[in-house]
Amino acid sequence: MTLAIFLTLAVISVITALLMVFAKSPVHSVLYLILTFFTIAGQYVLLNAQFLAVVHIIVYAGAIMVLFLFVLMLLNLNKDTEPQKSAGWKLAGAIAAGSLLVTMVGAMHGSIQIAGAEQSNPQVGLVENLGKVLFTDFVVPFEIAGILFLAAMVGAVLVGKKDLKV
Amino acid sequence: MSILLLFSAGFIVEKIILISVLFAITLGVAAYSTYGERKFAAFFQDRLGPDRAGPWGILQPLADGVKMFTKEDFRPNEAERWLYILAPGAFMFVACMTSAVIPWGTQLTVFGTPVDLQVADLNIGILYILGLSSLGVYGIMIGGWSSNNKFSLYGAIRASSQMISYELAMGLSVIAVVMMTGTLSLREMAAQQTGFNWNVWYQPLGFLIFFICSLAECNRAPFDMAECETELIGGYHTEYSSMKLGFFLFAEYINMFISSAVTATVFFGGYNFPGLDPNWLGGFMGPIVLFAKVFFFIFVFMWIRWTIPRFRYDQLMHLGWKSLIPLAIFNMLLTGAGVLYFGK
Amino acid sequence: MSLLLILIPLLSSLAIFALRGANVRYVALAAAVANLAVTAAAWAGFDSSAAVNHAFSAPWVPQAGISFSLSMDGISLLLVALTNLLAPLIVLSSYNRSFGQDARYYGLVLMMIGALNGVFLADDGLLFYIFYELALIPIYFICAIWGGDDRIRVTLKFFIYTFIGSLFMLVSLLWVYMQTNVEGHHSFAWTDLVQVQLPEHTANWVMLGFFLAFAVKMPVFPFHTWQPDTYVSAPTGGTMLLSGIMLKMGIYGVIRWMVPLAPEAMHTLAPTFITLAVIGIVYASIIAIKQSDLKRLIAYSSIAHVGLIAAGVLAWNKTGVQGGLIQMLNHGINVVGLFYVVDLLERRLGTRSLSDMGGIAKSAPRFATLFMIITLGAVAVPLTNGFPGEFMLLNGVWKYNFWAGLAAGFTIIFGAVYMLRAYGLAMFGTTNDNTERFADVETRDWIVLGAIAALVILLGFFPQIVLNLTDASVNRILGAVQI
Amino acid sequence: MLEVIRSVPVEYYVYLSSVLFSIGVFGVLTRRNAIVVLMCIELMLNAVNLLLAAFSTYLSDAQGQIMVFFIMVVAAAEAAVGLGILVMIYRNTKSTDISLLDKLRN
Amino acid sequence: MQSLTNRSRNVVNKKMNFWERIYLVAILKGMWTTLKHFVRVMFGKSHTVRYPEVKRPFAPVWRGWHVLKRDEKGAERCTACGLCAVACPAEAITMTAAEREKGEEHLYREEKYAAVYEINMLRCIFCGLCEEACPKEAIFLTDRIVPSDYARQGFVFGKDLLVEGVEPEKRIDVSVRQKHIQEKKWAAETAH
Amino acid sequence: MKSLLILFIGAIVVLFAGLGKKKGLLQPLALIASLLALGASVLDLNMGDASGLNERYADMFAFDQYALVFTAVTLVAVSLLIGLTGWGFRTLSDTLGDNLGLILFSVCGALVMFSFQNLTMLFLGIEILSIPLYVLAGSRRDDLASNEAALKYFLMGSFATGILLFGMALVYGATASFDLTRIAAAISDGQHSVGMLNVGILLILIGLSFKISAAPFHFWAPDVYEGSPNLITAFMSTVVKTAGIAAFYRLFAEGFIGAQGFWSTAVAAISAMTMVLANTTAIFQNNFKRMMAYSSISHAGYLLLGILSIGNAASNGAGALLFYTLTYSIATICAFAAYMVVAEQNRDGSFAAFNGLGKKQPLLALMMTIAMLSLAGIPPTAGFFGKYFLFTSALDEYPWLVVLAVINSAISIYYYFKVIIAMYFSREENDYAAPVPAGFRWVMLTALVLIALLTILPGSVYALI
Repeated sequence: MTLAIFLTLAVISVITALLMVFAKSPVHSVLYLILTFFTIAGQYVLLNAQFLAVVHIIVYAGAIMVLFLFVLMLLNLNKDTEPQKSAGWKLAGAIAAGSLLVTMVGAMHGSIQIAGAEQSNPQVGLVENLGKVLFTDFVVPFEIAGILFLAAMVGAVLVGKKDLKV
Repeated sequence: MSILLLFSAGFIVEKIILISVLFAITLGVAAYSTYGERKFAAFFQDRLGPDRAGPWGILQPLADGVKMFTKEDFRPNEAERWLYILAPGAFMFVACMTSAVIPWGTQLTVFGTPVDLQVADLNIGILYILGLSSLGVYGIMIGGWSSNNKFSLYGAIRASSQMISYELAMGLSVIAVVMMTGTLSLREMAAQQTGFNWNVWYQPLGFLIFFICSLAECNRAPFDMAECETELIGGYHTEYSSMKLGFFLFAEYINMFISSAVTATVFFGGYNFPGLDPNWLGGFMGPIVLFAKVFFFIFVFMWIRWTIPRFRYDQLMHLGWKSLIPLAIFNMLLTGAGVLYFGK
Repeated sequence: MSLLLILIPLLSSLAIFALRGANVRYVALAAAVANLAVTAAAWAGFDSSAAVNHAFSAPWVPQAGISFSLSMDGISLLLVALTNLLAPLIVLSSYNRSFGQDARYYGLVLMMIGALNGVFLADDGLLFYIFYELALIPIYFICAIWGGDDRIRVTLKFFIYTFIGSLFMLVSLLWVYMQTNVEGHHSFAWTDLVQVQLPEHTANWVMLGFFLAFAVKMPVFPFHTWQPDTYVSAPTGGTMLLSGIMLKMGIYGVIRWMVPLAPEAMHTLAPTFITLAVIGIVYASIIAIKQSDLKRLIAYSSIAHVGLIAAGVLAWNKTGVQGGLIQMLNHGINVVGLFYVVDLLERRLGTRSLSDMGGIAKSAPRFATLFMIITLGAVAVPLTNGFPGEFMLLNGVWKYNFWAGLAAGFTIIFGAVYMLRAYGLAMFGTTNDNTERFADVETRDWIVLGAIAALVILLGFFPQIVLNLTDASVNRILGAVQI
Repeated sequence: MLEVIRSVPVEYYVYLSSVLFSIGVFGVLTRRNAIVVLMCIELMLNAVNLLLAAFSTYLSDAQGQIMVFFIMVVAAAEAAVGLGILVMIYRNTKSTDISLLDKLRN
Repeated sequence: MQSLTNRSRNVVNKKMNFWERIYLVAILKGMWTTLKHFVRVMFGKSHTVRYPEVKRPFAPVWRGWHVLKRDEKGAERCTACGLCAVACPAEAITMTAAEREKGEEHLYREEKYAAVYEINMLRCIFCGLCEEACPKEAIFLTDRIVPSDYARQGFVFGKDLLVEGVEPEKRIDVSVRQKHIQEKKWAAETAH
Repeated sequence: MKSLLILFIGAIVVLFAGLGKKKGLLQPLALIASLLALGASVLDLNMGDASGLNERYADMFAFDQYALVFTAVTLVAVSLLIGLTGWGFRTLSDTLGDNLGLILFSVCGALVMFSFQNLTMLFLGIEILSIPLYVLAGSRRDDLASNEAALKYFLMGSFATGILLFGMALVYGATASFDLTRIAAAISDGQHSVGMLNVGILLILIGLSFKISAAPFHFWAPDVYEGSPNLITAFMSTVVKTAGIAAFYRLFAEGFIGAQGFWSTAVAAISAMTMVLANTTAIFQNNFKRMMAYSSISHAGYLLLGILSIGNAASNGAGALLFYTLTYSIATICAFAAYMVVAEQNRDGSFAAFNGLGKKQPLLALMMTIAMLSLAGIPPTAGFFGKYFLFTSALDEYPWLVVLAVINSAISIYYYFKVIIAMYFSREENDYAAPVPAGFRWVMLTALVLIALLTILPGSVYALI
């Protein structure tokens, strides 16, 4: 059962990811990517990481991709103005990515094992558990992420500002 | 708990029935909200409102529905075909999904078996709602964009930026409640507010922010920028007609219903009311109380709509970013201090 | 004392850069003379029996075993003396020319002198390397700013040749350094480096690295291609520095660093090196004969002479090394004199071409005499300073290998041929318009040329002054290195 | 409970992530529209997230999921800045084709 | 300047204090206002009239659809003098005069009559000047509403729509307003 | 940690001062923040845990000696750069506060990268460093080249982040932790999936190579460096590189030391490729900034030699990196400072812009000369010691690589000397000499003094670690 759900989701996510890459219109790409994100959220649920799944939806589907759509729509970029890269270039890209995949999988194949597989704490993905870890062990990175956000915010505002002078 | 473990036949049947009932109720409430809206609008304006279809016009929603179905289904030539069709469906779907985690009551005893009046007790229920409400943007954006009409696009962009902006303040105000109650599950939240021990007494500011944000999230007046007729004709659904338009309108009322339910559950004790045990009447007392609250909030939504003039767009954004979000953060700090001090 | 020799020129060069006045040339001269005085004092206080004199040592990067240590033995003193003897002459000889911004020129010259002193005094491998490279920068600027035609290309070629060469030296030096072990640390001290026993294979590479650096500097055939061009295009002061002192850095490096650090490779590589040196002698001499440009001729003669010195030193026997040392001093003196003469001729006649000269001896007899003396010194006529050096060198090479000695002997013959030919063409024969009006030497020329001529004769009569000075040191260094 | 989850071998998650990651890389290499490139990068980050979540569950260790949150944080910040840059460029060129910007090369 | 009504307010640009700036009080006041209306309607005090079935009485001064009156015998009073057309500020009235033939005395009171009399209801501003200008008391404005139409042509009302019927039951009563006007006049005169 | 806090607070103060239109205060404020942070880190040097604030924070940070010295080095560079902002940012008057604030934020990221003990921190540090820089690279908003630089930098940076993260995820899967010590322990235990670990390390290596622009992942650097505003280019080629390489070293020395047999070959190959590619390409550049970009890439190649010294107890690779980054930073800043003035005189970015500078502005030319000599590593400039320390640190294990590095430094002379040749030996093209702003004078003077000090006492810095 679980395996079947996993495989279904996996197949859908790979297909939609490919469609995302190959879609001519950027808006379609965005929508395919959102579908991919939903399947990934499904995988999180399968992994009993519900909190993660919901946050994933909120952040990626709910915020980031909306931003993408926004920009696409504001700039009205859907016209197929994107000049396609040459076939050779595409082939090169495919070979590069393919060889990356083959190398990675080949190098890992057969040696994938998880060190702590004997421990079993199915509650690990629940929000209480995550909260404890986040606010004890990982509180420093949590604070540091604040700097990151502040910087990104200032940066985004700075970039987005229209020039006041002239 | 993982969803996977729960697959048992009885469980599934129970849930399917519950979902169907809930779905029916949702649609019914939404339908009659349209009626209510028109009726209340009339009352606020010293009018009577629709009163021809049936006694007091009670069949008006049916008539509207029939009209929607029978009108010409028009699709602009330059529209993106599939997205144009997809958008209202997506909007509607997201709106309907949200009701899954709201605890409508404690338990109902039907034929001797207790039935939870909640489709899924996710322990992150409130996040689920926030997540889904953030997805509502897509229907609007896709619809507005795929119509290939600049007014639709403006409407869509306005609506979605408004929703995104207010979602932040909304989330922050909810977090304050979460800090206080110590749970993300709506069920637990409702269970905690027995009697008159409602969260709103502890979180008046949080409630205010939440409520304003839910107005904005539902694209309701005074934040109905998206369909600001004087500027944008009909907003993102300018080009829609027939039942596709109906879906959009309908989904907005569903959203209003759900956000009323969430407001009632999070801040106003859910199915609790002092003196009224939710288990009375075989468990029906809970839903009755909750629905009473929900209807009250729906009324308030309409009341506000017919009282307060529409904001200008920049005012809306200023309110969201410069007032509500700082206020929500302040509220969070306040709550944190309170939790620390009282050790609740 | 050692530190002073470096600091005086370096600091005064900084002062000159800062002063920027028109009269910096006097400051420069004063600094050079002061340095000469310090050298004299050092010589006076020199104790040839001691291993090192006037040692100065301060830790620099103790963690990496680098120290700022200077010391002086006979060989160092000889070269320091050469440097500081020539320094005032070079400064003085530059008075004849305006450099636009004098401060820069004299500052660079003094900087160069400081660096050269550092090279000869350094007792630490890395310090040696640093001074070795530091010497390159001022001479690069001197040549590239005030040089003749095509100076940028020529000087860049010169710079890159020498720099790449010295980088190889650095690698070799590092290699040896990595083998040292003094209380858990590596060390750059000469005494520590010398003690390293390298396997023969490695030693070959190490020596090759050193050799590349020094061969470019000397220069030895076939690494000499930069040299004639650079000499010709450089201003006289620069040429003097290059030929008079900088060449000696290479030979000094061979004696002090290359052979002691990788003696194991001498068996394998020395024959090759000596062969190259000898080929260079013959090759350069033959070309020199054909030259009509006086400066270029001297440049080629310099290659020939240095080839001989290199061959002698590489033979690594006492006669050879001693001969090399004395010849370094003498060649420095002679070649500076010759270049001064060339400069004087060029200044007066506007040309360096031998075909445009002739009959100067008639109009300027005193000049002709001084030129004669210096030429004879360069030709190594007995009783001039060139003779003992060349003799000992030939002797050394001869001891090492008969045929090499024979081939090297050509230097003297060829040298006599081209030098005398040049002298004859310039000084005798028929006068032309230019040379008829050739005025005789002025006071400043008198001082410079006179001093050089005096040295030529003095050292020709008393080579023992030098030989005594270096004798103990050469013994020590030969003893320390077992081949 | 855990047995149910673990009926999917962890290798599958690794392979799935690798495939998604490679698709993202492919997109970055071949597409010219900057927005699509940015989306491909987001896909890569999501492959990472999936991998981390899978490891986290199989290791019974919450760190992996915490890391996912940080990645999300960064993805959001990057998206904001990146899209800001795109809008800025669009103001100047009216295009987001990255190869249009290759004027510097010459 | 003395204000005409007691509802006017002077604009005060004073800086709002904190409570005013958060608007909550003002909003609640507004809500209270609307709620009052709501409650009033809930308890039956709606102003709505179920129109076709129930009609709201007009004000006595209401001026609507013109009528061309007949005299007691049923003859048209209009003599096509054209004073109404001259008086009309909107120039909505046109007419064509004709001479009365023998045997038409019961139709037209004077020898001259309007063969064509048209009022363009789209131009008419219902000012009532025609009424005042008429020397024959032939034209009056009544309390009837001009019906709507789909075409512009339909708003040019000819005699078929203007002249009242002959039968007594088809006569149009204009007495209400006339009486009101008369009373006003008397009141004004007595005041003097 | 103190430095981090000071910088963060300083950044916020500067932001608010910028909002308050206190333009005159901005540069001094930023400078004060940077100098205070520098002071704090220097005071804590050699104190170990004595100051209390400097040890580990929940196993996330370790402000140990290593972190502190690199902090100090970076802050020296940052202070110098801020000294240049007065004139360098003069066209950005309305966003000056934001830009300075972003620079300080970015430095916060660098500090995190020096001190991380956990891959999470490394990742966050990299992002805090990079995100402000994406913006700063495009801070000349109406200039297309600047825009392009921002976009390219952003895309490549995020791409690299993705690769890096995939690597981190695999390492996590193999070792069950993000903590460096626990990763190291897991690797030495041998109880891990070798395949996953190796792929992970390789991907991290690639990601970091992107960040420090090592070949073959350097292709973005020239465009970005050329397009960015001069000051930001200087920042990128100094602070970013320092942070990248320091983090690189810490990660591989403390986390992946057990797998050295696997990655050292890869690092060596990358190093060799970087040096050769960058130097040979740099020769053909006619534009100064492009040349500096390639030179910066080549320096990344040299710096990787320091990584290769990991595990060799006899060599002090960290000290070598420290010294090298310091001298390299100072020289680069000097070069850019001089170039900024020159670019003002002569809009042409090619070497011809320097023609006749030696006559026109001797001091500027002298600074440039010293900077170029130092970059080329010509003795006795401080740059020589940097190269020397680095090369010796790797000589034991990789003699062939050191020889290659030496050959490459020889090649590099060619292009560094192009500048010197233009300055001293070419005729000036216009006689307009822009006055050197006061801030530049001070910065150059300070840099000169620092170079001199480093030349005289290289050991003082080298031995700090």
